Amino acid sequence: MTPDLSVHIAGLKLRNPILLASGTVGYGFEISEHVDLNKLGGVVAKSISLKPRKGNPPPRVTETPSGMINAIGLANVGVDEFVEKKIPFLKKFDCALVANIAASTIEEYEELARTLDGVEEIDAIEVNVSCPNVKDGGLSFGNDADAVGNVTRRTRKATSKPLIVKLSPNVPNVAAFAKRVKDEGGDAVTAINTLVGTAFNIHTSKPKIANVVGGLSGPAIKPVALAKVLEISRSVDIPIFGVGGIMSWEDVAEFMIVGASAVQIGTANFVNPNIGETALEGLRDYCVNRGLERLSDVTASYKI
Amino acid sequence: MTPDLSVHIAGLKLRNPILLASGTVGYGFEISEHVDLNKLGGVVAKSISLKPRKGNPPPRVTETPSGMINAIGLANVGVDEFVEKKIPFLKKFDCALVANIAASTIEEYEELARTLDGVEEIDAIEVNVSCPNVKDGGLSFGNDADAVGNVTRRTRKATSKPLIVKLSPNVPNVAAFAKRVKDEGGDAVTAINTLVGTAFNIHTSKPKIANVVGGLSGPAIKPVALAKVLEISRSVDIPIFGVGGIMSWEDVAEFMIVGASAVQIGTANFVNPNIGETALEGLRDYCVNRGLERLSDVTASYKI
Amino acid sequence: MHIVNARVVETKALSKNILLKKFHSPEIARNVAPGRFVNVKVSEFGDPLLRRPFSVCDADGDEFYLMFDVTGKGTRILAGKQNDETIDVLGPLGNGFTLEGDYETALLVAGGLGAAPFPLLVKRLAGKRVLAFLGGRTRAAVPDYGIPNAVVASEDDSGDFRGTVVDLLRERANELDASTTKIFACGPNAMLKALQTFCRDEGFACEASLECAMACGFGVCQGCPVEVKSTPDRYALVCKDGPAFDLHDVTLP
Amino acid sequence: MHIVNARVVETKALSKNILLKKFHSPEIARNVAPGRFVNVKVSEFGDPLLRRPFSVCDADGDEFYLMFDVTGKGTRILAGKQNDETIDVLGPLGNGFTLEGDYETALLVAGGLGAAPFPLLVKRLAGKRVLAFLGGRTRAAVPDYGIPNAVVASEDDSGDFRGTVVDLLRERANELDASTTKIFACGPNAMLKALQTFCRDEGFACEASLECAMACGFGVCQGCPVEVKSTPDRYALVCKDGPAFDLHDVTLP
Ligand SMILES: Cc1cc2nc3c(=O)[nH]c(=O)nc-3n(C[C@H](O)[C@H](O)[C@H](O)COP(=O)(O)OP(=O)(O)OC[C@H]3O[C@@H](n4cnc5c(N)ncnc54)[C@H](O)[C@@H]3O)c2cc1C
Ligand SMILES: Cc1cc2nc3c(=O)[nH]c(=O)nc-3n(C[C@H](O)[C@H](O)[C@H](O)COP(=O)(O)OP(=O)(O)OC[C@H]3O[C@@H](n4cnc5c(N)ncnc54)[C@H](O)[C@@H]3O)c2cc1C
Ligand SMILES: Cc1cc2nc3c(=O)[nH]c(=O)nc-3n(C[C@H](O)[C@H](O)[C@H](O)COP(=O)(O)O)c2cc1C
Ligand SMILES: Cc1cc2nc3c(=O)[nH]c(=O)nc-3n(C[C@H](O)[C@H](O)[C@H](O)COP(=O)(O)O)c2cc1C
Ligand code: FES
Ligand code: FES
Repeated sequence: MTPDLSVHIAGLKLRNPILLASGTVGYGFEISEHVDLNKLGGVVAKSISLKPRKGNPPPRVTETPSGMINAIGLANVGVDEFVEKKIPFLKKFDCALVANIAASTIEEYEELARTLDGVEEIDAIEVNVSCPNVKDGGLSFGNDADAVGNVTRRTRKATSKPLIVKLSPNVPNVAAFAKRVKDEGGDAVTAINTLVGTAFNIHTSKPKIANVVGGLSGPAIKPVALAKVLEISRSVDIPIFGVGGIMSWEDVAEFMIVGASAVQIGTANFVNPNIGETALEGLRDYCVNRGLERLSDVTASYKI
Repeated sequence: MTPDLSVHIAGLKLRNPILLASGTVGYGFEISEHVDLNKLGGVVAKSISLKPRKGNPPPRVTETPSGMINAIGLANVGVDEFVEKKIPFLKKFDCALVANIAASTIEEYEELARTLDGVEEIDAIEVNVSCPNVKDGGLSFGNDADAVGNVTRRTRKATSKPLIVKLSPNVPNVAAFAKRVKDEGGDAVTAINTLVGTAFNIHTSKPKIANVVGGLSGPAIKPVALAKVLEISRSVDIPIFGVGGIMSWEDVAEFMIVGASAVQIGTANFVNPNIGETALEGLRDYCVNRGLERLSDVTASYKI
Repeated sequence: MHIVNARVVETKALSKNILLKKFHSPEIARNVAPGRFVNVKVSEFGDPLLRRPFSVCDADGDEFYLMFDVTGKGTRILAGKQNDETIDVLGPLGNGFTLEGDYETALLVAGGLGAAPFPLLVKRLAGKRVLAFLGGRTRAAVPDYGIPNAVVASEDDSGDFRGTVVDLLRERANELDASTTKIFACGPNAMLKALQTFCRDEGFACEASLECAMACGFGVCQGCPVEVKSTPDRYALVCKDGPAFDLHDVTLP
Repeated sequence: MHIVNARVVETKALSKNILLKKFHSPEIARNVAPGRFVNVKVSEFGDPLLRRPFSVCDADGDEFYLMFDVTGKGTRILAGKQNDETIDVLGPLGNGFTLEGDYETALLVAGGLGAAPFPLLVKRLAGKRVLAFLGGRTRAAVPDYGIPNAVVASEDDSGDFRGTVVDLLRERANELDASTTKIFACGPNAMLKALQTFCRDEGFACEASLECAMACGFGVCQGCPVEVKSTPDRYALVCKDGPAFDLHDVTLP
């Protein structure tokens, strides 16, 4: 018997729990050469702002032990070009299309949500309150529970699409943030965005990232991401997209065990552009070996 | 010309900026087989509590990508045995001896500081407000700026020895904590303790650490530690012991560049028990190659 | 205790997944005792980070042997080390088996790779009568290198006995004299637990080498506790106080 | 663009620290063009994590070559790959040099390992007159594999000229006709900046292959921006829009 890999999360029915994370697959074009998006649960597009953003100057990325730091600075084409030029390509694929929005004021978040609410091809909206690389917003929102509550309430009113809030890990009490999201009508949370990190060149004494600090991602942060997902799962009744350092199907299973209903793969796409697809095979075998009819039964199956 | 590696920090004059971090070299005995403690700046002893603590049940450690999680649970011999049995061995070495104290109430911290204040061989006291593995204290203190302020004030009154407060990285605003330490009379801060993390066995669905969550250390966390040290260095005028993922002399230099006056080496001792000593050679060459007479000039030499 | 660059001298496949590797290092080979172990730095990079502990399987002049099966990233890297490559080894570590004592028969009991420390033990037990009962899934998973006349218990029909090694022990218990026999054991905790019950019921002395997750391997991290009945208020450390313990004294997790 | 397991066929040391490695992969060898690159997965573990970008140096039937110097952990691992081992390679990537055009002379200018993409370029420039000026610290640091009659500028006396490669260019400028010459360049940014000034002053057309930190190498991470004068409101991506760019159009960091 082939196990059922499908999952329900935030009102979405996904073919399987694997999505590709925002900012790591652009608008789907280049990655679709390597991975059959029709086989995946979904794609989260790069964060979109109201106006196009040029992003930070180079260098924007640097490698660290089992991780990388990025400070792209939310370079993106802006919501208009996104809707006009990027959606038409993405809509060809039969997987969930999640738009991700970023802004520096609550009004902008609201306007973005309202604009995208009218775009049929978009299946859900993920609100990025937690990007550490934008000086005029992002992080300050993400680390303030009231601000996250407000953003959730206002975007909730602006769209009837499933609403997902992507949380910052740089706080000691992520569950309190998830609680606010739930209370304000959010349908799910994504945990986690990147950790604040930096690296310096010891010969020049200069930062390896022009923005000085950036976001740490990759397998290095997996233990932190798992702890945050577990913390939310144990105390708040809200579906979770688990993200952070997933490199293999085993990592997907680990995130589901600690409470994720679905997962997002980020940095791994750079290393193994077809990871989203190849991980599915492992998950199928995993179900068979554990005698599971439905992969979704793994969610929050932790034995503590 | 041989460069001067000595540093002044928190009223201590150290032969060089390399200390071994609390909890990673026990009470100095076993590690002294591998590294000549007389060559180092200092040793920070395992966290000591008023009463002996048995610590957490096994498993207590697990490996993660470029890191490890531990939940030792502050297993220690208690302050009395520490003073009677451990100090006599440690005092033989001609390097700074830093005692590290942990407790679950402010009164206990105070009593520990007072007791150790009377022990001549101890050169400084490091207050661990940030161990994530003790349920009845530790973390709650470490993530609450008022509590950290109170602990600093009260221990400050209890000892005239140099007072160092070891900060939790699991907060979005570590500089605010460093500021409180300074305002309450602390002589230096140590940044960082471990990040909260977890790992699960996907076949048994059980945590790989009996305590469920533990502290993530090792090279994986270096970018986070560097960012925290830099954050403190840029906004608070207090000396910093930099810790987190140091594996080589290059890492020592990187921590100094972002603002550390001295560093502590933790997890690396498990992998290269003589790292503390071998790193010194690299630092000496580094000074020569950069034309530096004093290694201490590297501290906060970042060019941003 | 030394940190050495041990040179790979030879690699032999004992079965599909089990390797025996010979290393040159006088410091380790000459100082080791049965049941002691080494901690091997498998990678020069951050991942995998920690050293990997292995019992010293055998020693001969300036050379020592490790026997291991390839189960994860560390053992995969170790398996790939070619002759003349060197590898950073810390050891010998821990307290091995206590060979002294007035027992007449040494009964070696292992599950799977638990047999790894036995070849050296057999050599050093000269003068005693040595019996060995080894257990595993199937005969090929039970290395009997260096262990003469081993009786193999397996879950299938490939062994000399079908069942666990402790089942085998129970079956042969009447042939053994508990008062003059000492059991030396090594294997998974499940096996050791069954063995503990057996030894208690039948009155056998038993020393067992324990395995558990370790970070340092030499007593500084406190990562390897084991509950010991004789010191209930503190844990013993597997790496420093063991890995060999009186099986009657430990509470296995 | 393909993800292939390329098999190592041969390794040659061009100098103490510079290696030329030949790989078997029809997908890459047959689809590559001068200036395009591959992104190599050097490790199966988390550290080092990212792929390493290398220009395809040469191609021949089903085989392609990489030329690199051992500077860090990735190149160290790559250097250690033995014949018949395979390695995961993504490519060919990016936009290479534009060979078409009515220039008569192709002038190749490189600093150090910047010469890596030139052997294939030389082959594909058949019909043009090809000159090559290569610069480096010392002659041994300047690989001239596959580049006939290269003139070498070095900081010491080992080369044909003492000074930088752009100094050399300036000295020979009067022998060159800017209106019929196209410069193809590759090297460190400092060299490219000097070259930019030279080309602007002397009116040379120039296409340069840029290097910068990359995470993905195929356009999804936005990690490799370069300021381009013709599109001031957005950065170009070195990996996707380049690595070859009109040198007059880019603002080097
Ligand atoms: C004292 C001692 C002696 C040992 N002697 C032998 C021996 O002679 N032959 C042999 O094949 N194995 C032996 N083991 C087990 C051996 O250490 C593990 O098989 C090995 O660490 C697996 O590493 P890996 O990277 O291949 O596996 P991974 O699963 O990738 O390892 C991940 C982490 O888990 C730890 N780990 C994994 N399995 C075990 C285990 N069974 N016990 C303890 N830690 C583990 C690793 O050390 C590492 O930190 C011994 C263990 C101990 C503690
Ligand atoms: C398009 C392109 C083509 C290249 N072609 C060649 C070539 O043909 N031959 C050659 O020797 N080198 C080439 N390089 C540089 C080569 O990528 C680096 O030398 C290599 O990545 C160093 O890796 P490492 O692990 O040995 O060094 P480390 O210093 O350990 O690398 C650490 C990180 O920095 C990055 N990095 C280090 N040096 C460079 C660099 N010079 N440029 C970009 N990123 C760097 C690495 O990719 C890695 O992410 C090219 C770079 C690019 C972008
Ligand atoms: C290069 C890069 C760019 C990113 N851009 C975004 C972004 O635009 N919006 C967002 O919400 N997250 C962004 N992220 C965060 C990822 O979506 C993900 O949350 C994080 O990288 C952790 O997952 P990983 O370890 O699998 O990469 C970015 C991450 C990387 C590495
Ligand atoms: C096994 C282990 C035990 C530790 N115990 C303590 C402790 O008792 N008190 C303390 O303040 N920090 C303790 N730490 C934290 C370290 O001192 C250090 O802050 C942390 O590990 C980060 O540094 P590293 O990455 O170099 O290990 C411990 C760390 C480890 C790995
Ligand atoms: S493994 Fe570190 S104390 Fe035993
Ligand atoms: S390296 Fe990722 S877009 Fe260029």
